[in-house]
Amino acid sequence: MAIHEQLKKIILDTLPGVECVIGWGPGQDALHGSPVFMRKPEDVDSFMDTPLGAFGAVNNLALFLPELSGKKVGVVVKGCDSRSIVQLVAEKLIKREEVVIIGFPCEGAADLTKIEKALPEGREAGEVTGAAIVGETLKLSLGSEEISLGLADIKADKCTRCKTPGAVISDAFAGIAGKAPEVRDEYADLAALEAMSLDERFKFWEREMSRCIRCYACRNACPLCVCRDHCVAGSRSPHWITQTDSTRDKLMFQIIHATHLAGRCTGCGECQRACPAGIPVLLLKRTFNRGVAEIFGYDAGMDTEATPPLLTFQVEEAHIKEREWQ
Amino acid sequence: MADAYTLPAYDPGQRNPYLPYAATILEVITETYNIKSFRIRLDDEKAHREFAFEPGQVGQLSLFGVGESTFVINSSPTRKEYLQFSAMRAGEVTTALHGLQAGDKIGVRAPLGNHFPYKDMQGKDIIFIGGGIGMAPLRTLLLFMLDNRKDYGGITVLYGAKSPEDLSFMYDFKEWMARDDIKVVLTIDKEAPGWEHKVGLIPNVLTELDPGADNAVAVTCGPPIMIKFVLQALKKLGFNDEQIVTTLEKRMKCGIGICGRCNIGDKYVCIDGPVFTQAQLNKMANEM
Amino acid sequence: MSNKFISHEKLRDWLEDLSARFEVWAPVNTGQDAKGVVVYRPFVRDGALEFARKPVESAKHTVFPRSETLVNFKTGAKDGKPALELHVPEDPPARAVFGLPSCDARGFQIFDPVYNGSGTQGLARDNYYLRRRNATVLIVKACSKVLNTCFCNWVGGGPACTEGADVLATELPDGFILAQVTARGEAALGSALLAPASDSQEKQARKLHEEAGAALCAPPDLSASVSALRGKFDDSAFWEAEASKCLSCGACTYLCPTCYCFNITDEARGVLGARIRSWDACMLPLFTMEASGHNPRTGKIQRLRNRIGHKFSYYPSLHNGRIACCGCGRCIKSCPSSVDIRRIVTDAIGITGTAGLKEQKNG
Amino acid sequence: MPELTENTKELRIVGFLCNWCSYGGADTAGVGRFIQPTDLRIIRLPCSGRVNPLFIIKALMSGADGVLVSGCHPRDCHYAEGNFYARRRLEVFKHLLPVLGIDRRRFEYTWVSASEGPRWQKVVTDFTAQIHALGPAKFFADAPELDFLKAGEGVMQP
Repeated sequence: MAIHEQLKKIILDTLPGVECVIGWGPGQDALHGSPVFMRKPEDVDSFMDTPLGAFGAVNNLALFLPELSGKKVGVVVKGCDSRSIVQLVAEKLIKREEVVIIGFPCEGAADLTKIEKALPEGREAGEVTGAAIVGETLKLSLGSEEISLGLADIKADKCTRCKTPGAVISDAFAGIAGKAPEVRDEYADLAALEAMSLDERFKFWEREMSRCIRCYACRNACPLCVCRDHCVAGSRSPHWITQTDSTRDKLMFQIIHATHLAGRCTGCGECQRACPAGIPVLLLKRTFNRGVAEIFGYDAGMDTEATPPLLTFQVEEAHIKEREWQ
Repeated sequence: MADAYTLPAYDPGQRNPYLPYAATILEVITETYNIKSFRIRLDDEKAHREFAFEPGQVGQLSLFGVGESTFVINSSPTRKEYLQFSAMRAGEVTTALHGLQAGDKIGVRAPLGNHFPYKDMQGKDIIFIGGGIGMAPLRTLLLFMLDNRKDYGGITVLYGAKSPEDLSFMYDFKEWMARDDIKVVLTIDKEAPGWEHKVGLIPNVLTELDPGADNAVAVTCGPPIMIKFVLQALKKLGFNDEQIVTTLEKRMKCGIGICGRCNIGDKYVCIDGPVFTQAQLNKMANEM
Repeated sequence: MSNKFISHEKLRDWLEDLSARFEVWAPVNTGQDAKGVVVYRPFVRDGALEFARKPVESAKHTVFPRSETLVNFKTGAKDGKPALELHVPEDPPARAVFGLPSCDARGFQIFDPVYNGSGTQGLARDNYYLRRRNATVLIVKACSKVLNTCFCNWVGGGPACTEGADVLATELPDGFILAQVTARGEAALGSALLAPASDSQEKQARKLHEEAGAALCAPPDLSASVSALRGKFDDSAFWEAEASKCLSCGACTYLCPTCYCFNITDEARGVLGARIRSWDACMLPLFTMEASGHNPRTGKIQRLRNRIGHKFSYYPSLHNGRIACCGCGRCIKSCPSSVDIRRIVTDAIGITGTAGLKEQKNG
Repeated sequence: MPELTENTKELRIVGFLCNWCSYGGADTAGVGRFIQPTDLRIIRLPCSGRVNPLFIIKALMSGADGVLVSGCHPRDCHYAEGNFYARRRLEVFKHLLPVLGIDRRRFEYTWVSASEGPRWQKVVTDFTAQIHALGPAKFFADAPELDFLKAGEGVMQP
């Protein structure tokens, strides 16, 4: 039985005991999936009923768990999504017993930006009228035109460094979890930025942030941004940022976001995916992820019992060497 | 090539609705521990003399550097030496407002919104039911009616608050209680030493008062929970929804029906309100 | 008056020529590669102009800036007494926007009556908007293709619709044919660099318009949206189903050509300060939050209901039935959760099997 | 006083000092009349654990040329463990600056006790020299609407 059929069966079995099961259904076009809240058995029909199937299971559905806390819900997760749940549980932001986690062996998810970039010059993803996955290629129709793209080329970057193709924790699992691959995150994206001079990096952020429309999709798509309606970005006291359209305030918000996620971010990349202006905001979070990994050897979202490193300390820090002034 | 669509013209001579009048605070009255009243006068004498408003209209007070907040003009259009606003300390602007004193500068954008249908009320008995800071909008209408006393029938004022310390406008009430052409009833929620008036929740006192719905209009303003029970009491007393007038509060910014936050369905509290009859509210979307 | 033509080679010369009289804005690729994000930017000669892909944002901010000063103020004291000075910023420069799609231009027509004081019977008009609106020439570029999120024809528009345009530009293989639509458009077309358009160019343009129009699926009848959404107002199950996946961010409103809500906030340093008007979004929780802590739209369900209700029910009920949506599809295209406004409205009206949506769902 | 001459233009350095140790240390240095550069503006906080890393970046983005945080030595925190948390946060936060295009050396944190007047003098002098060597910092553009706020006292400008 195909994975998505197995998942459907598990979802149907789960439904009676939960408020709803959150999964992926059809989005606005052939390339888009969309979160679907399955409450009745007939709702399950649309689960993964999209041309991209599991490859189009892009949204991190752990996002919706904190707002549903107090209710028992099921959620279908990719490996990376399960890390968000682990982190939420570790920080006691959701209760483990309130979530039924349904995993499956993920082979990667699509990156719509990469798909658009792979199309011929001047063409955009919104022109796609049809799609189908055939073996290792994605076949797209743009009106009468047919285009084939290799799946490996349009997978999200995070998939190329994925350590958790199965779920870190799950209550039910469709199929058999693959063995965790031996991958090391080399932070190639950060290295590319760091190949620039300080001045160039400064200009890079000025240019990128100038496109920000201050919609806060980055924040609202982040499963670990749990302040939600009480975000400091909307506060006038403390007055961290103004309401103006300035690069400074826009970047300041990104720094607030990244700083609040330091030692907590699992690198799911939803912030960057959600950004309508295509700003590489994940880079800032990855900066902290790399730093935290270097100093504390910590990777968020791998252990529900772990304490995030910035919520604890050691009297003698093994990897912090302070500057000598004498 | 016909210009079928006419672009709205820009007239630089038209008054800028976002530019506040500069004004000076003449007097600050401490009403309660968290309510103060501010009497202000526009700095431009001509503008002040020509300033016209109707009872129930609101204004945006500006604290430059902090922001604007909406308050009803609670003085009467018939008494023009100053404009009075009362504010309960709650948010950023009201907290800053409470720090001001006589002589300080303030901005005011007014008048905004609709007003009490005082013409339709002529010849009728009027019952005012106010709770806490909710007395402020009633005050303007009451002062107006007292200055046009012959146009109205019997006037009853029922005002209540949690405790004697929470009652505002006591300088007015002293005066009003001395008059024999209006009936004034004060009430507090719980017994307090030295209190010589009613004790009991406003809806209960109202029921006991039984003002008579015949040819009468009830004007009420107060906290939502009070309004809810006052409406029930009025219904039992025979008031229909056209006979009940209230005034709403919403977060407002522009005050001129543009910025989009004070709508209830297709009605904007800043221009279609803040004064509504209960009959009008019944027809509006359930999003108070 | 005959239509004009400007070749691709001379386009930048002409825009530079225009720059002497206008601050010219145009869609620019601001990203790192050929598929970078396209947004509107002030024209610079060596900028990466792009007309092939639709700008991610609408052109709203060219007339209605994301933030602008309403009043500058100076507080403090003078002669031992508190003092206050107020100052209104000067008129902004005239602008010409080149290359915006028709939907973006039509969006301003949704602003117009509101900012012209329709709510106050003209007593309070928004000078800031009106002066910019009157000083801006919109040179619309007819769409040569439609995206799967485009639905301008549902709400009275079309790929080459001239409503809201001062000039209609159509891109031909070798350049743009420019047709004057309004008297205001004339100011943009008075340049010696422009050649008269030939009959065959005119013919080509008309053909492109027809082809793009034909690419859109047949529009459903939305005339029942006002009453349908009013009827659905208290149907919490309906709104919960539509809003569950919403993230409650402001992407839809900020990308929208017709969302016109704003905030007013003060910024001050010492005695100097500015009162700033900035875009605000009804999808954000603080939009309606009152100082008391009461919020009439506490959850994303009420907020989404207001957004849809405003566009397809409240606004048309106040403005002769005109729907406050221009069908640009950006709210759908850029929604991180794929909330589809078309689907919500058709669901509310009870239209099933809408051609466009069905086709797209099946890919 | 290495590299500092009387003619060097003063730069803007913000110091966040804990109330119990470093502020006392700075005071000790002052009472002892130790010569120090004058670029540092001190903001006193109850504890280095109160230092939100955002204070640092807010200062740097708004025109500061350098930021120095100083608290009690580890194990000496008046609140027992505030500086232990601070150490972790500040150490992690350091990583962000170069990614933004801000020189890492514009921010340092250290520990100075109330009795360490000479150490305070050394820290301030070294850090100020370090910032002078880097020169004035670039900072991100503020909103044009707020330009006039920089115009200085008493000038109303559009």
